[in-house]
Amino acid sequence: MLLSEVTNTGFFNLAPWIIFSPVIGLLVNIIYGGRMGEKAIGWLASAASGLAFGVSVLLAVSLSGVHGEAQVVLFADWIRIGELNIPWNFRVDTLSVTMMLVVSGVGTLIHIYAIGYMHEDVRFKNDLGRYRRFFVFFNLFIVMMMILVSGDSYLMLFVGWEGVGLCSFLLIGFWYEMDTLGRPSWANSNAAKKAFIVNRIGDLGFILAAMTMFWYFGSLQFGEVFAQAEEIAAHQPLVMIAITLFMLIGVAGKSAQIPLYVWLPDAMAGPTPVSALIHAATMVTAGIYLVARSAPLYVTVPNAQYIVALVGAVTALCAATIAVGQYDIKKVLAYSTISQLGFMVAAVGMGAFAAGMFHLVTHAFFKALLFLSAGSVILGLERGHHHLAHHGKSEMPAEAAPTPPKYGHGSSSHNEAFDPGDMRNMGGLRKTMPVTFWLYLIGSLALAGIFPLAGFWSKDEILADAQLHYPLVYILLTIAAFFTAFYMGRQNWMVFFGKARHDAAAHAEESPKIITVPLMVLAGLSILGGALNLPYLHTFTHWLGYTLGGEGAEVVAEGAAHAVEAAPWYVLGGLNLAVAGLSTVLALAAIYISWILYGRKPLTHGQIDPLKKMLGPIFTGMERKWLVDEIYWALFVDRYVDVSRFLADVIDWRFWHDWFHDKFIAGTYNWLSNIALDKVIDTRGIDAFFNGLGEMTKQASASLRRLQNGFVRSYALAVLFGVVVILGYLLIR
Amino acid sequence: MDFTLILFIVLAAVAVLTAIGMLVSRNAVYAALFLVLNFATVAIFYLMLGAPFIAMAQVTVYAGAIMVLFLFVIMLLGAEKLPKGGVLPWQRPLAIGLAAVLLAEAGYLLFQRIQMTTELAGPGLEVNSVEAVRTLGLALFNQYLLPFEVTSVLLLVAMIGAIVLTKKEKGEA
Amino acid sequence: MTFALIIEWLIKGFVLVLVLLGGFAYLTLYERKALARIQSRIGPNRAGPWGILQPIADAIKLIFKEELIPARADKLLFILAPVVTLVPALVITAVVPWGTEVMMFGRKVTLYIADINVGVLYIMSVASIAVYGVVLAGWSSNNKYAMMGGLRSSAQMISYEIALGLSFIAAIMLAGSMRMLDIVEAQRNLWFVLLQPVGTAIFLIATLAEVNRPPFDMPEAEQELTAGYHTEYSGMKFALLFMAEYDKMIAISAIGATLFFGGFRGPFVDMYPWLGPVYMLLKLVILLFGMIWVRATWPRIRYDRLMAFGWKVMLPLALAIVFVTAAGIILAEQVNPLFLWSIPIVSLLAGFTAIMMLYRTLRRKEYARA
Amino acid sequence: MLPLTYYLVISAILFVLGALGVLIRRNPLIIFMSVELMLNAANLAFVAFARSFDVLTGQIFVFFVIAVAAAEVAVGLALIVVIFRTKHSIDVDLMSSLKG
Repeated sequence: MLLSEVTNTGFFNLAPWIIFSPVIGLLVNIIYGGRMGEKAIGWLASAASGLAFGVSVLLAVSLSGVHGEAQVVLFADWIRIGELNIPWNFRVDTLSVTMMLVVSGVGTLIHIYAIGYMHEDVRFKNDLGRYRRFFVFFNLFIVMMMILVSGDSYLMLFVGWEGVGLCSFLLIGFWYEMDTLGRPSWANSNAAKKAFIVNRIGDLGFILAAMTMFWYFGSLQFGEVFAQAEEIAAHQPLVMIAITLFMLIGVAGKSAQIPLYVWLPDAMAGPTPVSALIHAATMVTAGIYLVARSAPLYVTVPNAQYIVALVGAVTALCAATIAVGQYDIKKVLAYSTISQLGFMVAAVGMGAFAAGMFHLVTHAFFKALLFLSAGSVILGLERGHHHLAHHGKSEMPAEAAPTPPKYGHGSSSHNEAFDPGDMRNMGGLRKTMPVTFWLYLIGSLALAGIFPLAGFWSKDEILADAQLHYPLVYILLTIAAFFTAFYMGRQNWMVFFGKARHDAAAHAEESPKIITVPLMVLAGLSILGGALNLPYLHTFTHWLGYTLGGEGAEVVAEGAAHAVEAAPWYVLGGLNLAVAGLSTVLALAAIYISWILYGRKPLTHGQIDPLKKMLGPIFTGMERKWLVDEIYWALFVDRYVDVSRFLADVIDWRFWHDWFHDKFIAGTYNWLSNIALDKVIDTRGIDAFFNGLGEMTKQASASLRRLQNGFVRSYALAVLFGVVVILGYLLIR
Repeated sequence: MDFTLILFIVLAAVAVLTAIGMLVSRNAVYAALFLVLNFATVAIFYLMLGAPFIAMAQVTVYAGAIMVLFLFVIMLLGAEKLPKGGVLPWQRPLAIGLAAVLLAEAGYLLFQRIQMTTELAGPGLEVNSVEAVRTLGLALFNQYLLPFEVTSVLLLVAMIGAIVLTKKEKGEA
Repeated sequence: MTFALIIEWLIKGFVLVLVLLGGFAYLTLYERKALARIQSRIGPNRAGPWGILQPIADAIKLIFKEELIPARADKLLFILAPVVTLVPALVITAVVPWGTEVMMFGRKVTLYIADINVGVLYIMSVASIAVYGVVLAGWSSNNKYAMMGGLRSSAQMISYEIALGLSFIAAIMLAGSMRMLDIVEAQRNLWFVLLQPVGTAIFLIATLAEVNRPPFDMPEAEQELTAGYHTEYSGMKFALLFMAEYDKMIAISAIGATLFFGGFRGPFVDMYPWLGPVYMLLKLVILLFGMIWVRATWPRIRYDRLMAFGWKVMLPLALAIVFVTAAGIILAEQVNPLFLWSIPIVSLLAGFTAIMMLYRTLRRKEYARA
Repeated sequence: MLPLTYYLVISAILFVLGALGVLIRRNPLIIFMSVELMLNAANLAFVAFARSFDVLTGQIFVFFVIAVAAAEVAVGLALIVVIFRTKHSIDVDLMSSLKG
């Protein structure tokens, strides 16, 4: 195409801009950020993300213009080795556009929130320079996530998959030289390393899946792989099971499922916007996206599907029970996230891809809302604490005189580290932070699944599907839903009701507009998000059905089909009233129980959790996370250290270094060079030859020297003479 | 006698006369100016031969850059004229004689060995299409890319060389 | 080549020369008026209404002045130099198109003199010839000041010619041709100033240096060199030098308008070809005002800094611009049309970087002392 | 059109004049100019042959010659300037010793 022929050929060509705009944002911030000031940095990063959202909206609109037909936007050649040809193309279909909208939409809101949050965070931790770094990482994350969801092959998806892993690592360890309370420690960087290593285990599964796939399918492009899925599954069912289960390991790593979920709670070490964006709304849902994307593979092997669903359900229940026993406001939300991811994995495992994706979207709304509100609460407490430290009005147990802080504020100015995230330090915030309270309440109710908030619709769609196919999964998930409502109730009573259990909570201040306004938008989405897929209409299911066509669409549309054909009386337009009613009653009951335990008689300072008295060791188990971390440590980490010691000391040092390198190789080499090469070949052979050559040259030049008289023009005359003679000879000849 | 032939004869006369002028003028500035004129007439020859790009490059590089550089050096050094006399008195007659022989040989070669009637191919002065320049450029950047790059390196080396040569050492006034 | 065609060429050439000579006279008036306005004065207003007869009065004065030739000057070159200076300024405009074709006296008349396929190269080579006049004027006067002025001027012109040529290349690449008409045609929808704003800026700055206008009027810096290369000139010969300077301004503005500002293109020009020269004149007047404005507001910069600016700022920036343009065109042609806009964006970033670095260098203490 | 020989004759004359200039002038600047004249004569022959055989190679070669000539002049003039600085004269016949 010549420059003169270049014209705008439609919005699909804009697809690469979902990556370009955050790339531009981060480049400008890297190059000019040092001279731009905080406001400009933050808003530039937000605008970059917002532009990506705008492009995603354009893509969605264009896509509905072509009736959801998947578009592949050719972009660039990437790998071309023999038969292996993997271009970097952008796949624009309903599934990927849904993910793009969530990533960039929620991402933009969290960027804006972070402008306010990081402004205070870098001041509490005394390093203003990291403000820019944070937004560079954040934009990089958007880039990587967009690559993940827009790639047209498993390899491109893997690039994004690793990229978001890297961003997650960088951002968990953002304050790498301190712990969450700002004391000098390696706690944060250890959390980052843990997340990174556990994710690598999952990625190994992904790589194995991709390699197996390439071996049997001869391609990693989505289109080519899916086209052969039926055939391979019919002839080599074991291959298909291997691929899907390897992939499940990857999903378990990225989406924090049993047995690889242990990194996510520790990941709360990152700043709160990170927890909201990466560890709740977007990155951790990559696994669900992967399963949904691979729907044509999964539907061919029901056994694998069942295993996936079961993993999800067990994770959902297990994590929900742990969440009950946590005291840290973000830890509760972290386990809640694992639990909800379990719901989604169970849903996509059952083949209810639309339900799973629907829950993914609504969960992104309300979990981001919850995390960000929790961040607001933590900031409020920090501010309250700051206020106290500077005014010294202590009404509670003694605190030491302030000393000059080294690492920020929280630690060294007080004997006893104050943890602004500990719910035992909160209480009564309803009055001091009213806006945050209402936002948090909306998020909690949406998560608990109370009608008519977003969570109600999406969770009940999953439960209804489970009830149809897998009774065991259904029972597990229902219990998990009960626990969900209970721990959210517990958290709300502990944080916002009763009386302040710490000075800081009593002096907490409401957050500024820049923080609360994005929250309000998210709250609105949490309330209205259910409208995406209302009974009878099933907008979202149809939208995704364009992409998950073929067998996938059958399963997806099954809920709707049931409603039309064999619907019992309690199923209305795809909404199973019995299931919905039961879960709502359970949720309300759970909230009531939590009120009895925590709301009626609020906790006081230093009081033991009332549930502990009732359940004893079981609650201790919940509190200690069922000792999973300790078991992993004993089983894997210690053994690994033993093996590495052996390798380093015996194999590497003693065998390779001392014996093989020093004695064997170096000794032989020394002998060869000293005796054979130097004395014999070099001195007697080579030197002698070249010295002789030099001597000859000297003698020859001595006799030729006389020709040189120094007049340039004479030389030229001689040259001309030569020319004339030669030319004459040529003519006469 | 057609128009082109008259033009050619006039230009040829100018070219030879300016070359002789350069050869004999005692003042180096005049020699340089004669040479500029000579280059300009050669550029017109190029135009007549259907090589407009080369013609323009000739004027830009030779007349516009190289000869200005000469004038610069002449004026800066004050080297317009050299004192009379030299150390090689036999050089001049010998050179003139040899040059005459060379010219005779060339003439013999041209008039005896090559047919006078060999006509040039193509339409000549009328060649004025954009394609000609485009073809030249494409050949330069495809077939002759390596020589082109080597030339660029050569120019860079020459530039650095000129700077290093004329740079004054530190401490030297 | 018919007789009528030769006559047509002669007439067109004659008209063009007349326009340039008359334009010179009124450009001086324009400049004096504009300068006066900027400096809160009135300017020439005695000769004729609004002073429109002032140029004629000046001409009469110059014609009747005594012609002086220094005793030890090189007479031939001293007389030849003003002519050598003026001719390129007139000749260079031959390739600038003022429109496409109009019907006149029953035959199609093209509104340009020559339409050659290497039009831009022609401009480059004629511009490089223009140095001679100045150098010879300086040398033949046999006056140290004049000689220094001439050498300065030629060094400056050669230095800035490189950046100028590179900015031409940006326009050539965008149009895909060296023919002036093609370049104008390529700007039918989009002026190159929008696609390559930094290239245009380089062109405008380099042309200021090329025609020795303030703030680059080194060769004529009166406090250093009395009056530079025309110190010894008087009367009509001085007028010729003066004329050459202003005709160069006109010529270079016409070239700039053609390369970057859409040339004779404007609304309705396809329907009424006569509008072409009108648009061209309009653009010319605006660009010339830019030059006058710069003269009124900017102080002259020191000679070493002028050279440093030319070689250390303009040349690298122009090279970067060429590279960016080439890369942008390839990306737009091969990958995605939207990459076309990466050309102005990346160029502006490059320009911005250059300005930032320049600013920081100027802020350094050693530089202020140097 | 004119025969090829016309151009070759002009080229030969210019070349011989250039060679003569190198041999009989003592001013290195003029010697240099004569070298340029010889290059130019060769260029003219190249272009004429290119036209005669209807190929572009000749023109390409001329392009390279022009570039190389520019490089050569830059270095050569720099050398002359340096020589003038040390010897205060630029007569080539005075430059007959290897030591500056």
